[in-house]
Amino acid sequence: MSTYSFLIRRVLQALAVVLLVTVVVFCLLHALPGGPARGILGPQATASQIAAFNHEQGLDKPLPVQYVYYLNQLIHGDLGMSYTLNEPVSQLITERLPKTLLLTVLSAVVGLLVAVPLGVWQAVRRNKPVDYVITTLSFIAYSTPVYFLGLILVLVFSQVLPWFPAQAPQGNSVADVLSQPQGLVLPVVAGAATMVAVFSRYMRSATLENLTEDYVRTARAGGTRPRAILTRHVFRNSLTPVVAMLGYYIPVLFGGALVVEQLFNYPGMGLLFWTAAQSSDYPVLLGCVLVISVATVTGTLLADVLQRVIDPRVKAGRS
Amino acid sequence: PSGSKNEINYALPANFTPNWIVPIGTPGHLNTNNASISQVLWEPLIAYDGSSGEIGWNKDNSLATDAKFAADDKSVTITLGDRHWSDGEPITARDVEFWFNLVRENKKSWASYSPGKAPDVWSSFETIDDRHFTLDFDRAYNQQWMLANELSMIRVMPQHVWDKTSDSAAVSDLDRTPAGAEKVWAYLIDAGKKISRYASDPLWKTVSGPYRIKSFSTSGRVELVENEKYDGGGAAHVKQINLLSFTTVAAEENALRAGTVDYGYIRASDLGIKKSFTDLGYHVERWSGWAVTYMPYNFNNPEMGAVFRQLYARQAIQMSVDQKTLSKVLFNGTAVPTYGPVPQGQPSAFLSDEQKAEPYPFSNSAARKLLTDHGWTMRDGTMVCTSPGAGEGQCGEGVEKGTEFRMRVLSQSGSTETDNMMSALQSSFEETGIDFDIKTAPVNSVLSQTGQCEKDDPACKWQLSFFGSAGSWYFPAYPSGDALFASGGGSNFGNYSNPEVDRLIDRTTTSSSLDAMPDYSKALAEDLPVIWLPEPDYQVSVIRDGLGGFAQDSLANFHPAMWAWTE
Amino acid sequence: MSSLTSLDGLAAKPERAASGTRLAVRRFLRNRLAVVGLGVVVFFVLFCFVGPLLYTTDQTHTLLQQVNQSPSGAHWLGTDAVGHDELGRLMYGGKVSLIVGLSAGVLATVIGTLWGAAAGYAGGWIDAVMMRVVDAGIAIPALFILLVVSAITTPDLTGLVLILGLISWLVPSRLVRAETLTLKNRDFVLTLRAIGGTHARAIIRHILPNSVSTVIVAATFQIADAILLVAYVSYLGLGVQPPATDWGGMLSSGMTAAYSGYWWLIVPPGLAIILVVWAFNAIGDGLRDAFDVRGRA
Amino acid sequence: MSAVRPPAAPATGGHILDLDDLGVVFTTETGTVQAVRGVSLHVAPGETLALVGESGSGKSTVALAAMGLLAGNARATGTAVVDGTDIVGADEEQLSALRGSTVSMVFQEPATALDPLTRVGKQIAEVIRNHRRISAADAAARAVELLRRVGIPEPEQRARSYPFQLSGGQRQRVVIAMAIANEPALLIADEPTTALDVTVQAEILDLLRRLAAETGTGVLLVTHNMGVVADFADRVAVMYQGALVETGPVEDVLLRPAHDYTKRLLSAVPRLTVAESGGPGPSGEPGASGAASERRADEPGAAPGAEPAVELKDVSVVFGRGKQAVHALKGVSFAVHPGETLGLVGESGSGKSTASRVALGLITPTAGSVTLFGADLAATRARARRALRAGIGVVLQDPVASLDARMTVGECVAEPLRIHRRKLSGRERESLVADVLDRVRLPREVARRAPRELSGGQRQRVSLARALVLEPRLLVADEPTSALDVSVQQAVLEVIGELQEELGFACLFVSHDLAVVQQFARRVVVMRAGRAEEQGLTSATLLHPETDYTRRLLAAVPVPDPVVQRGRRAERLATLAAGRTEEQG
Ligand SMILES: Nc1ncnc2c1ncn2[C@@H]1O[C@H](COP(=O)(O)OP(=O)(O)OP(=O)(O)O)[C@@H](O)[C@H]1O
Ligand SMILES: Nc1ncnc2c1ncn2[C@@H]1O[C@H](COP(=O)(O)OP(=O)(O)OP(=O)(O)O)[C@@H](O)[C@H]1O
Ligand SMILES: [Mg+2]
Ligand SMILES: [Mg+2]
Repeated sequence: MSTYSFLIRRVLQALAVVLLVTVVVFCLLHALPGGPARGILGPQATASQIAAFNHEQGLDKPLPVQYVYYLNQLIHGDLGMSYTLNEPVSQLITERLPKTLLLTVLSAVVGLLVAVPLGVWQAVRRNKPVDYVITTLSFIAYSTPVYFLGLILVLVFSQVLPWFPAQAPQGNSVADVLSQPQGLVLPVVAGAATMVAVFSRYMRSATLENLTEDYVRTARAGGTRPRAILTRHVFRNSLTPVVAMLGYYIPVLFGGALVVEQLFNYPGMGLLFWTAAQSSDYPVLLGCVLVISVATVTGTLLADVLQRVIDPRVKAGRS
Repeated sequence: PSGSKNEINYALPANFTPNWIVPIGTPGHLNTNNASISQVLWEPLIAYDGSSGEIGWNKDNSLATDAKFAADDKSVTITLGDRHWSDGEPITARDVEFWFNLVRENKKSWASYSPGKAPDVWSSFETIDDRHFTLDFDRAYNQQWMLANELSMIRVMPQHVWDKTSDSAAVSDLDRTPAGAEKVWAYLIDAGKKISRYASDPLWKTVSGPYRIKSFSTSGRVELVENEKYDGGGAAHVKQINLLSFTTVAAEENALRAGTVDYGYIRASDLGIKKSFTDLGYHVERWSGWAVTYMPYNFNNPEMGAVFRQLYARQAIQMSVDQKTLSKVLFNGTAVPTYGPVPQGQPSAFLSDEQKAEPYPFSNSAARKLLTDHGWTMRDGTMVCTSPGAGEGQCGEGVEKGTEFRMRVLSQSGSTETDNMMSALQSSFEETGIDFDIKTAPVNSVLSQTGQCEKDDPACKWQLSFFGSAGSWYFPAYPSGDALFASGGGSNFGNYSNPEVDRLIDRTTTSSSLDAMPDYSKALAEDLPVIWLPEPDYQVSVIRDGLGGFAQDSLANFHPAMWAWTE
Repeated sequence: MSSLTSLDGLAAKPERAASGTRLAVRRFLRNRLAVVGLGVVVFFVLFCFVGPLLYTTDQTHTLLQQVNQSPSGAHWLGTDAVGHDELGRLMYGGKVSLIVGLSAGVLATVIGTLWGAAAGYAGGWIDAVMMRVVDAGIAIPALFILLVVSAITTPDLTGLVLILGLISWLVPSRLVRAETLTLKNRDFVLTLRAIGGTHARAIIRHILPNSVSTVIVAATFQIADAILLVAYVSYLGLGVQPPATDWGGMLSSGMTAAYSGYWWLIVPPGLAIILVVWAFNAIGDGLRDAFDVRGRA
Repeated sequence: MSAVRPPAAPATGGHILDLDDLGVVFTTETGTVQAVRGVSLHVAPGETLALVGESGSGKSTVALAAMGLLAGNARATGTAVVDGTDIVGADEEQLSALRGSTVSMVFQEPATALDPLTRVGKQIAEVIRNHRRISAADAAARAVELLRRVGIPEPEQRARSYPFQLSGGQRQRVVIAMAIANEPALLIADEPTTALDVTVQAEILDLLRRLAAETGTGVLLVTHNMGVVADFADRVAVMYQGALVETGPVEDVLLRPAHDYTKRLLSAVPRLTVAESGGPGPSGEPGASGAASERRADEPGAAPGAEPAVELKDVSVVFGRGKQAVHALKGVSFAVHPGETLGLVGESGSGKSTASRVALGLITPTAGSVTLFGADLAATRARARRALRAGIGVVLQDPVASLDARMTVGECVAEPLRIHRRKLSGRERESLVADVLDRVRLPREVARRAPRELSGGQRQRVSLARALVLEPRLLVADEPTSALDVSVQQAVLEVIGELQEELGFACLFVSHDLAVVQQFARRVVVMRAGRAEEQGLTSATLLHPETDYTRRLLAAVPVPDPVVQRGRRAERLATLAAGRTEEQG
């Protein structure tokens, strides 16, 4: 399959998935009892205000009509207005998404930079004390809830040892945030911890699998030194499954971002989503879900493309 | 820390983002923090608040200097002070009329509207001269109620800048026609939705308050700077106020510890480690609210409604609530036992002695006895109605034989204090023989599911509801309970209905008698329309030493102009 | 010719006959970390299910007279914010965490594995449709689904397990499908088909056992996730309702007392979660190695 | 052990490889396996030593021990000295310096021997740069040169290919190019040509020979093909049950074997009977091949009137579509009748395996029809098709891939019983499995081992056992003996023959070994580039081929007689040269 038609097909499938997501999410939202009006307007709102709200937001129309209307809006790039923040959802998201992206991308990059070599190292030292120690540490990292980890980080590295601020940089733009890199240290560490735990495991097992492959023996027979075998051959071969996993990890990263954002006072997408969820702010909720799902679908798509780059066999359709 | 004596960093409540400044608002934009910011920019006509420590008319921050009620309590004449907008124009009765016209024509979309209240209570607005006007009422009203709850809602807006329908349009007297008023309203509301333009839009540059906007970000940070043209009595002491928003209390506490906040708050449970904050140069102060906290009964619930309608049953339930211990232990002493509809955190003339005296003191055994005296028998730890009927010593009308005393609460999630209180209540109810199931959900979800309903509605499944982690109901200055407990009241979720109480409530707003409020307080403390619970403090403030000059307003407003560095 | 019959086996001196399972057990027992993990799990199972018989406490009534007490002879691990004995609570909450974690983890793994294997094996449009469903599922944030569910219903323990299981089977299904795609064209599967084996047999006897390491690793992560998720969902009101509790819930409520120095409210549940999750992962690792016939050279 | 020194061998001490009392023990779950015992042998520069012996006798183990590449569960004793360094005690650093430059190796299975993600040119260049300080560009140029040397067409382009883009033969040549990249003093080749068809095999052997001659490389060649030994080796060492039983110059060992086992081994070698090259077929009517062979197929003995067990009619198979489409089969027709064996021969990639898979219904043909036991496969429903298939035994080409690594050998063999004889008790099943293992000459103990723990030939016999356990009506065997030494091969073929007598099943026998086919199959189909080039009775077609293609195939088959083979080789090279000049002229 040529790269071109592959891309077209994948993008079409991705669109289908996003459409499916909107349908499911829309139906789920409207299955909620009570509707958002009372929640948004508070206990003091009167019945007529609630009716007016429902009318204004079109919530009194039949569900399919609402969906078609929503879809039509969506096609025109309009995500609606937030019930509570009286701003267009698209604007809210464009303001906050870059910050969250920065955080998640940094966490992911840092996480991978640590996880990948760690996994390889463990595979090489399989069943030696280092392997056991790192395995144990990564399990601990994995099993520590992010909020717990964040609290410990703040306690230790901000209160006891005043090395890093307990707050993420407070600027609004990415540039602002980047201008205070020391503030990013703790949030990024908290966000990267599970990433390290999970991906070092994947990398370890992929490397172990590859170490038993015949081509390793061939390379050894050619006098390639163990280190070079690892870096030149085993590493790349082990990376393919890890890359494939990366796409599916995006929602998890977003989930982590939510907690990290709360903990380190860094209002981003995760927090927006959480607040919207807490306050039944349907348009924001839908917008966030849409963005996250598009990000996930794009992530998997990118992972697929990346796999084709790394592994020429995938492109040729035999793996 | 702000470092400079010219600035103060104030922490807004966790997870709140300011999103409205316009003195008129549509539903959904109602929030005391928004209101506080708005009032610092555009002073109210009559600021009726607790900024001095007691609830009353704060004349320093009001545009009116006097309000004279007619002898028949059917009109009031108000005098404006000699004040000017920041652009130098005088503030006149025309500016008040502007607000009046807009609200009257658009009352349906006005957030604070409820039928029979403002602006319905005012039949006409008569300008006497630039600084005097008269408002006529549709009938006689209690002066204090009128002043504290209704007139205090009037805001004075710069008609000479705002009376238009687009940014570029010329200003005219559009508000004087209904159609014009609607258009101006729409224009202002629309402009109000553009948060990112708050700092730049020329509309918002003409202010009357001690501060003006320097910056306003959608992620929550607001910077206010002194309005140099301010000519009122409540001028700013500090040049710049920074309002900071926080994602969680924990994040805010971190900022406190890091010293980046001058005026913040901590969780009640952290009161035990007060010292760690005082060591950092803060003092800790409780900020109690003008509010009550309760769990409404759903009197129309098909399973338990009939039981709830029995006063003795409600009494048994109330007797099983140990408010004193709950307040002391679970809230670390930052909650006030409250036994009726009038807030008990502050002394007030509204509170009846009966309410104050705890009409149904905590006693599991008394509660149990009350139930067994009314035809209930304990079976496997749960009370069961064994003697149905409406007569003496029987369960009461509508309660069927074999009914088990089992109730279910839909309680708001996410608060440790609430979770603990529910656990404690469950334990205590069980002691009495009452089963108490707890189901939790986010507060919005709780509110959505706590609707007024008829017996057969599918939405009538809720029995008890709790949405009061931060207080269930914040009152305006005059704590009348019409929306809450009057038959058909907008927020009378459980359809409580008692003709006698209805009469008392009506009296609180219309009669000038000083007994009206205490009578109402006594009646509801005894009739138990809801389960009364301890009222938690609005917040436990942590204030930098040297910052003072103010009292914490129990109406939950903040007043930056009063803040001052004292040393 | 008969002299040729058993030529090449002479060099081999088998110790004793051993079945595949017995071998796997032996291999598992050789993995020290996994054995320790198994020990930890057994300990916690005993702790939570037998412990309450030996160390009896009242976990249904709050005792506001004795809240936040530090460890003492009467309360070995002190008391919590409503006066429950913390050690007893640890046992009580552990039951929920263990039951939910294990069942939800297993449920998710089973659903995911079957779905993924079926999709990968069927191929073509069936695969495409099944996988788009998974993609959509992955793309909808779990938080959202949990929120909606929490608003609609308050599940009991079984319901909770079902919900957690149903939102977390997606990634395992992806992994298993990828594995299936390569396995289904392997010669041993083709041979089976050529001699008339059923599809079910191909999946159950060949494809699944050969994906066992993927499945096991996924399963252990699922169990860990489920234990952590219970705590997370109690934020949404989806978790177990008082007086019941779970370790995650204990940890998150204890966390509010982090600065108050009530370490006994944080350390025990935190440690319990970490130990159990660690143990399940170690067991998973051991199992993977035990069943992995290939990677031993 | 005193080996007879070949006249060409230099004096003691000048050996490039010296094994002394080498022993190797494998530790497995089921106990230890003493795979190699007290093996002593040596290889002199420029000399080729062939290591032969029965499958599982430890040949590969010896080869790997000499490289220091034994599996992790192996323990070696004794010494293995390569160019003065004892491999047994050496550390990885020393070994790395040695491997690829002083000693290098060609592995048995080319499919997996190369890194799938690295271009082949780069992999060759890497070996060069491991040992020489030259620039990347120079190394790349040299890699292209090596590819040209091993006879890969368009080497500049091929160097940029990934392994999966090359055919098996090409991949094997890449491995050889890597092995000779630094002109090693010692080349160890473990069955370097098993996977290849005879023509490619001949070319590769020519290549290795030239290398030995030009650079004085000593070669240790592991093989089970006596023809290759005769063609190539100076001396021969024979292994049996982990020990050396005989060593000597190739003429002595092959023509005058001393040890019993060697004698048995040689007697088992299938010999290709060849008519005078270029002679006309017996029918004497070249060009009427199709009609002629079919007539012969209908002669007595072919169960006249019986319907064929499997029949392919005008079958075409296209893989992929568009530009990448591969026409693997083009209008192929043949039938296999009960009781007869049809041989399918042809060069690598000619479509043999594809044809057999079509016959099994594993590949749906793009055009044409397949009839299995009289039923059209395309028309039968799933359940009926499964029932039909109960009568089929299958041996697929790759013995590694066709066994599920997660099952024990016993479970693998028992699987068909579990599918089609569900009522059997565990004990009955076990005894059936034990019987069939006996039949393919495997010890019963292997039933408890994992496939990984067997030698290549042992695995292949496990596949065969699985195919036979159900007593099939049709046996489709794709290269069932390619990894077997001749003695076992003979035994196995006899078993199949006996069973066929007994059960009367039809057999589709795919092989690139013409001698085996000649001996074993009654009729033969010669495949070339997806077409059935010619078909007919084996006796006729292989003795008197009608096409040049078949003749060329036959000429490339080495015979296990060093003297005769030398003559054949000269002849073949001459005709090749002649052919080339003719083409050019
Ligand atoms: N990794 C291993 N673990 C255990 N036993 C092994 C291992 N590798 C080989 N063996 C055993 O060692 C013996 C020798 O194996 P080896 O591969 O050297 O045979 P071979 O002579 O090369 O056979 P073939 O001609 O079939 O390739 C066999 O019995 C085999 O079962
Ligand atoms: N799945 C496939 N996809 C694409 N091409 C294929 C596939 N299988 C086989 N081919 C191609 O079809 C042709 C015939 O292959 P086949 O395996 O039948 O050859 P063969 O005669 O068995 O060769 P060998 O002796 O090497 O086993 C080859 O060119 C091969 O590359
Ligand atoms: Mg071998
Ligand atoms: Mg083939």
